[in-house]
Amino acid sequence: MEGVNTVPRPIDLRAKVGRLQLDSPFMLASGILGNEHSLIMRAYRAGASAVVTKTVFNNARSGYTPPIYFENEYYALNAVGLPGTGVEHFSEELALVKEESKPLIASVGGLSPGEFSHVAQRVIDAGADAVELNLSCPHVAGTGSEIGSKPDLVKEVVFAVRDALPRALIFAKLTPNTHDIGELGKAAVEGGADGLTAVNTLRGTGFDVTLRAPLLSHGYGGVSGHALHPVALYAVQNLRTVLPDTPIIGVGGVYTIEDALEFFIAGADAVQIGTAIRNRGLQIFGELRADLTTRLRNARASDFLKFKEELRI
Amino acid sequence: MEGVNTVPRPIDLRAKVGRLQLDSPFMLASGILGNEHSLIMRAYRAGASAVVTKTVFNNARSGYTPPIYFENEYYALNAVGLPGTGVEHFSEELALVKEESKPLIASVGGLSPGEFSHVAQRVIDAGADAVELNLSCPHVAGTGSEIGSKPDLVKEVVFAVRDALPRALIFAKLTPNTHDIGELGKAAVEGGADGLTAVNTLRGTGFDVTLRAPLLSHGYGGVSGHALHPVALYAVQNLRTVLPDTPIIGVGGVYTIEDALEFFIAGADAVQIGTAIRNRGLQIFGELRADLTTRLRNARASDFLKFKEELRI
Amino acid sequence: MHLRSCNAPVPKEAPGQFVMAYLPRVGEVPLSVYYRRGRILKFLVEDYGGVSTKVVGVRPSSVLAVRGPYGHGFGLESGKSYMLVAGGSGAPPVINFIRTARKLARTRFTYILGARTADQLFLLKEVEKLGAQVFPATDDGSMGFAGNAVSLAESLLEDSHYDALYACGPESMLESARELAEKKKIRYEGSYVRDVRCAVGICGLCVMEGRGLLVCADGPVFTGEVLAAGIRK
Amino acid sequence: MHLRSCNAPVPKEAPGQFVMAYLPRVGEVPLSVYYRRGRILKFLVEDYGGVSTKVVGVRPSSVLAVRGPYGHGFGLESGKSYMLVAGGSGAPPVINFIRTARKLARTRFTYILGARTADQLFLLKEVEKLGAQVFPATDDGSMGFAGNAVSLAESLLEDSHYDALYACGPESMLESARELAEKKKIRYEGSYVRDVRCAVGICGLCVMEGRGLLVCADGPVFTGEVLAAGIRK
Ligand SMILES: Cc1cc2nc3c(=O)[nH]c(=O)nc-3n(C[C@H](O)[C@H](O)[C@H](O)COP(=O)(O)OP(=O)(O)OC[C@H]3O[C@@H](n4cnc5c(N)ncnc54)[C@H](O)[C@@H]3O)c2cc1C
Ligand SMILES: Cc1cc2nc3c(=O)[nH]c(=O)nc-3n(C[C@H](O)[C@H](O)[C@H](O)COP(=O)(O)OP(=O)(O)OC[C@H]3O[C@@H](n4cnc5c(N)ncnc54)[C@H](O)[C@@H]3O)c2cc1C
Ligand SMILES: Cc1cc2nc3c(=O)[nH]c(=O)nc-3n(C[C@H](O)[C@H](O)[C@H](O)COP(=O)(O)O)c2cc1C
Ligand SMILES: Cc1cc2nc3c(=O)[nH]c(=O)nc-3n(C[C@H](O)[C@H](O)[C@H](O)COP(=O)(O)O)c2cc1C
Ligand code: FES
Ligand code: FES
Repeated sequence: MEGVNTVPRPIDLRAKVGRLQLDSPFMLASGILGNEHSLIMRAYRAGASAVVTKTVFNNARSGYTPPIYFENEYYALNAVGLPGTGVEHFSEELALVKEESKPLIASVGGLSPGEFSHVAQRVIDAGADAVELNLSCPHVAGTGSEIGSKPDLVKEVVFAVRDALPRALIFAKLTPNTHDIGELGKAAVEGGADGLTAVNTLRGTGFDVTLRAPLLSHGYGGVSGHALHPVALYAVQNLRTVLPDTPIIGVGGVYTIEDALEFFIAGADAVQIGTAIRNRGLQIFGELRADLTTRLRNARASDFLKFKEELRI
Repeated sequence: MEGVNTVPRPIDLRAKVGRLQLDSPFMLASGILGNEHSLIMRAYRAGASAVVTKTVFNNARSGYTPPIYFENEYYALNAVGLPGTGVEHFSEELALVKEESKPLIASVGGLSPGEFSHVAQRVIDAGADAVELNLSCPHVAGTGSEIGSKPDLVKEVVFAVRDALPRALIFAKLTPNTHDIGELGKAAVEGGADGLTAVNTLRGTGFDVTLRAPLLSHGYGGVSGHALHPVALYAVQNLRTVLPDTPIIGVGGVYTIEDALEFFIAGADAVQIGTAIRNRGLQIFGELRADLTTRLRNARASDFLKFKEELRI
Repeated sequence: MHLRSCNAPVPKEAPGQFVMAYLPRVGEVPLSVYYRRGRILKFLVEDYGGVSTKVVGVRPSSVLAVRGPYGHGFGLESGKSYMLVAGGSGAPPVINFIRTARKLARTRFTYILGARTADQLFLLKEVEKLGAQVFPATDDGSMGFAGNAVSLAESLLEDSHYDALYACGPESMLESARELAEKKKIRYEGSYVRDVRCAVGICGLCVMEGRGLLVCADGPVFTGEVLAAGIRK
Repeated sequence: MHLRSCNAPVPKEAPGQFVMAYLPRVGEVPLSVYYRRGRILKFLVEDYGGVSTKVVGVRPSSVLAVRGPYGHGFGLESGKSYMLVAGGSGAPPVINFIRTARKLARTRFTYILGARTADQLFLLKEVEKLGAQVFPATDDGSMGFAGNAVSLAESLLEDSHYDALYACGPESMLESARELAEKKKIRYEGSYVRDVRCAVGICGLCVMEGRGLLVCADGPVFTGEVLAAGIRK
């Protein structure tokens, strides 16, 4: 009855990425503020349903010196160089994260399968609820996409981590710098991954024409933001086709609820937000939750999981 | 002497891509209006220094039905599907192009090395000054990047064309959908290519959220325009590093003189313009010529070739 | 021949411009805007057997996406008399032209709609209501003038002066309309159809062969001079 | 300590905000704007031995790129009296603050510059000319107050009332300044230094540990309350 006060139907935003239970499909992407416990807690409080930490290695790494970041209206370019204090210290940070109800996912790096599995073990011991293997950073030698662009190495690394942690929740984060991301996804699943994160940044560069100098100290870096969006959507669409039942997290250029819905249409179970944090702040999480609620309400849906299934094409 | 009328120094915009002589470094990219003789002539008259035709196959192809093109402020997505009337008819079109002083480059497609070399022979016979082998279209099965992402196949195709046309000018157009474009470039050069064109579009997709439908009838397509720019720059930078002396044409997201200068800094000898034609029309060629002239004048340079060498880092 | 409407915040078009209408899982077709009011757009769609058939068959509840408007429409000046010739699915832009132009002072319209037979004539009353003089023409003589629309135009031009001849319909009709206008030394504009795919002047597939002109970006409406000059314009 | 200028259309900053200055083939450093007039920006750069050394060494003809301004500057209200404490390379934002704030009515400044020895004191005259009361402090007593800048601030606060204590300098100095302001129950703002790399609040490297605050995006100037509350703010 119009005009009569009606209690709006409760809307359930909960999402599921395999065994990972989320209070909404909006997670914080790796490398974005996830390097210290108080920042991680800030992201949770802003509404992120899960936090993926900065990628951690066994040893401390200093990363690259500035300039490490460039942005224009079309994309961001970064080459931070995976700085960090090493897994020993980082495990203490993880232990300081006091947020019982939301998953903490540690991004794990390594220069070898052994390092990946060792670091993964340490972060799980320190309380991480899952690991995301960074098989996709495009600008650090000997790791990331240098490993992650080869299906056999992907499988080997995932297998090593699975072997060390038979019951842990393992995600493999894939690179778009490949001709066939489906092959990389299949290799990860064969190695024992529970799910996939697609994608990390695309290799890219740029120059300051007046200075006649690269925009990044490293010479090149990774492209994220709007420019990455169509590429990431293709990756998820392709992975969903070749792996109909594998949990998939979409990441790349999510700024608005439409961007996120495109990922759900393509087949993602949840999305991560990175570069948009720069433009819209951490409050983007609250805004996306509100926007998704509105969308569900308008579609007369009460439950994100069902809504998402109906979006799929 | 200030105040006294001085004749501005003549500025020489001529560029060279190996044996290819150009009256400026600004060429028309393949697939952009290059499918018919009167359009090709229109591009020349607008100031393009060379035209690369639409990719031609041996047989007629109908391409995909609309929607084949989508654009937003960050990128364009296309999946035209390489329509064409086949090389027999297209050779007649080439013969109708009356422009003696500017190079006509035929983009050649094929489903096999044999088709590539056959089509290349036909278009050279019909008067093309060079061929550009499309080893990089990301959305047609059995050709383009399906061949072009594998170094051994790249080498085999280029070799077949070189074998059939020992003296022809051969460019190989490469895909950015790879982990190692340097390997692809090296394979093309080993096969006998005179130069490289980098890059074709990146695989990508997108969805209309209201319609719950892909933006392109083919389901996915190629990303061009601004979003491709940093990726194309990386490709040229990387190719220039591994192939210091190979002629390279940069293509991807050139809209302004700055975009072009970035390519020259990265190591390109000339650039092609595609998507920007949609936004700035064919008059972009005249504008870029004027802007480059101004840059040379401001830098007290009289000659593009020297200016470009000094830009390199 | 059906009437379809859809909601879309498409910027206002000039009569003769077109949009691309996308029916998911079916395809996208170029359509002239026949009528617009705010966010409501109406099209007249002829069933050609392909995507158009499906578009014709959409239920009012279906969702279509519309992008555009694209291209250039008919030239419009007040105080002129226009001879307008439409054939088949060429009617929509011409009717839209009359609807816009009739608000201008001292502007006169004669509208000729040609078809094979009387069954295929439509919306004559509606156009009359817009203030145009309306003449049907049928090949079989089942209604109005017996013969093609351009022949009728020619005989009307014998009797009185018109400033311009505008046409939309099959290319053979456009050709004879153009020749007629040239003979009579009056302005000619015609709306042409080609294989429009990108609609934004980038793919080249809608070229007016040999003329260096694009239907989607330079047209679909071309003047006689532009057609004659081609890329030399 | 050198003075550098460069041309750049950087939007106007508030005193305390910073820019990233990029010297090609050397690196990029965060620098507080010390002076601006139109497109001319001036910085005071201390030679720390790394990138800053190279920045200090640039010739006036060198080209630098500047992006920004970033972050949040010092709070500014008219009619207040400010106790400003600078140490080392902390002077630039404080001087820029005085330059802006002196245009406000009934606003008073006391400026304390601390250093190890008299040689390291600079620009005192310039700040005096801006209308501030200037007090140098040296650890070795070679000029002005013998002792650290915050001790001098404390003794000045005994004598007269100030509405706020603003500080920029080494973190140990900031800590004691904050404690002093708390004790005196006056407003505190301090400009903090961390490992600023992206400068836009995305990489997390400039975190104020345990507080969930970013120097580049939430600072570099923080109030006493924000520092105390951290992410609970
Ligand atoms: C600018 C513009 C505006 C248009 N406005 C309208 C409009 O308002 N109403 C309307 O009904 N139609 C309009 N059309 C035509 C319409 O867009 C399609 O061309 C038509 O609907 C055929 O589409 P289809 O997919 O059903 O046919 P198809 O499956 O493409 O073909 C069906 C049959 O028609 C023939 N055919 C199709 N297209 C062409 C062509 N371009 N030239 C020659 N033969 C062709 C085919 O050869 C085939 O025999 C317009 C076209 C253009 C370019
Ligand atoms: C917001 C902001 C504004 C600034 N404004 C100015 C300014 O106006 N003028 C100015 O001279 N400097 C300023 N700085 C400091 C400056 O940017 C650099 O930190 C300093 O120049 C050191 O750079 P470097 O590369 O020479 O030193 P590095 O090579 O990085 O290091 C040299 C030595 O200094 C130490 N060091 C460097 N940075 C830090 C740090 N952040 N914390 C602790 N120790 C460190 C190193 O450990 C090393 O021993 C500012 C910093 C920030 C964050
Ligand atoms: C500054 C920055 C740092 C990043 N660091 C990491 C990292 O440490 N590990 C990782 O797996 N991905 C890292 N990424 C990639 C992001 O997690 C994400 O995959 C990518 O940015 C695409 O998402 P977006 O377009 O939403 O930013 C980083 C991205 C940026 C912009
Ligand atoms: C509509 C369209 C059609 C294209 N067709 C072809 C083609 O037939 N052959 C080819 O090699 N590249 C084709 N391309 C790729 C372009 O030549 C170019 O490599 C790419 O668009 C990147 O350049 P841009 O960013 O300047 O558009 C096409 C691109 C577009 C947008
Ligand atoms: S339809 Fe593509 S250029 Fe006209
Ligand atoms: S420097 Fe990157 S978040 Fe502050």
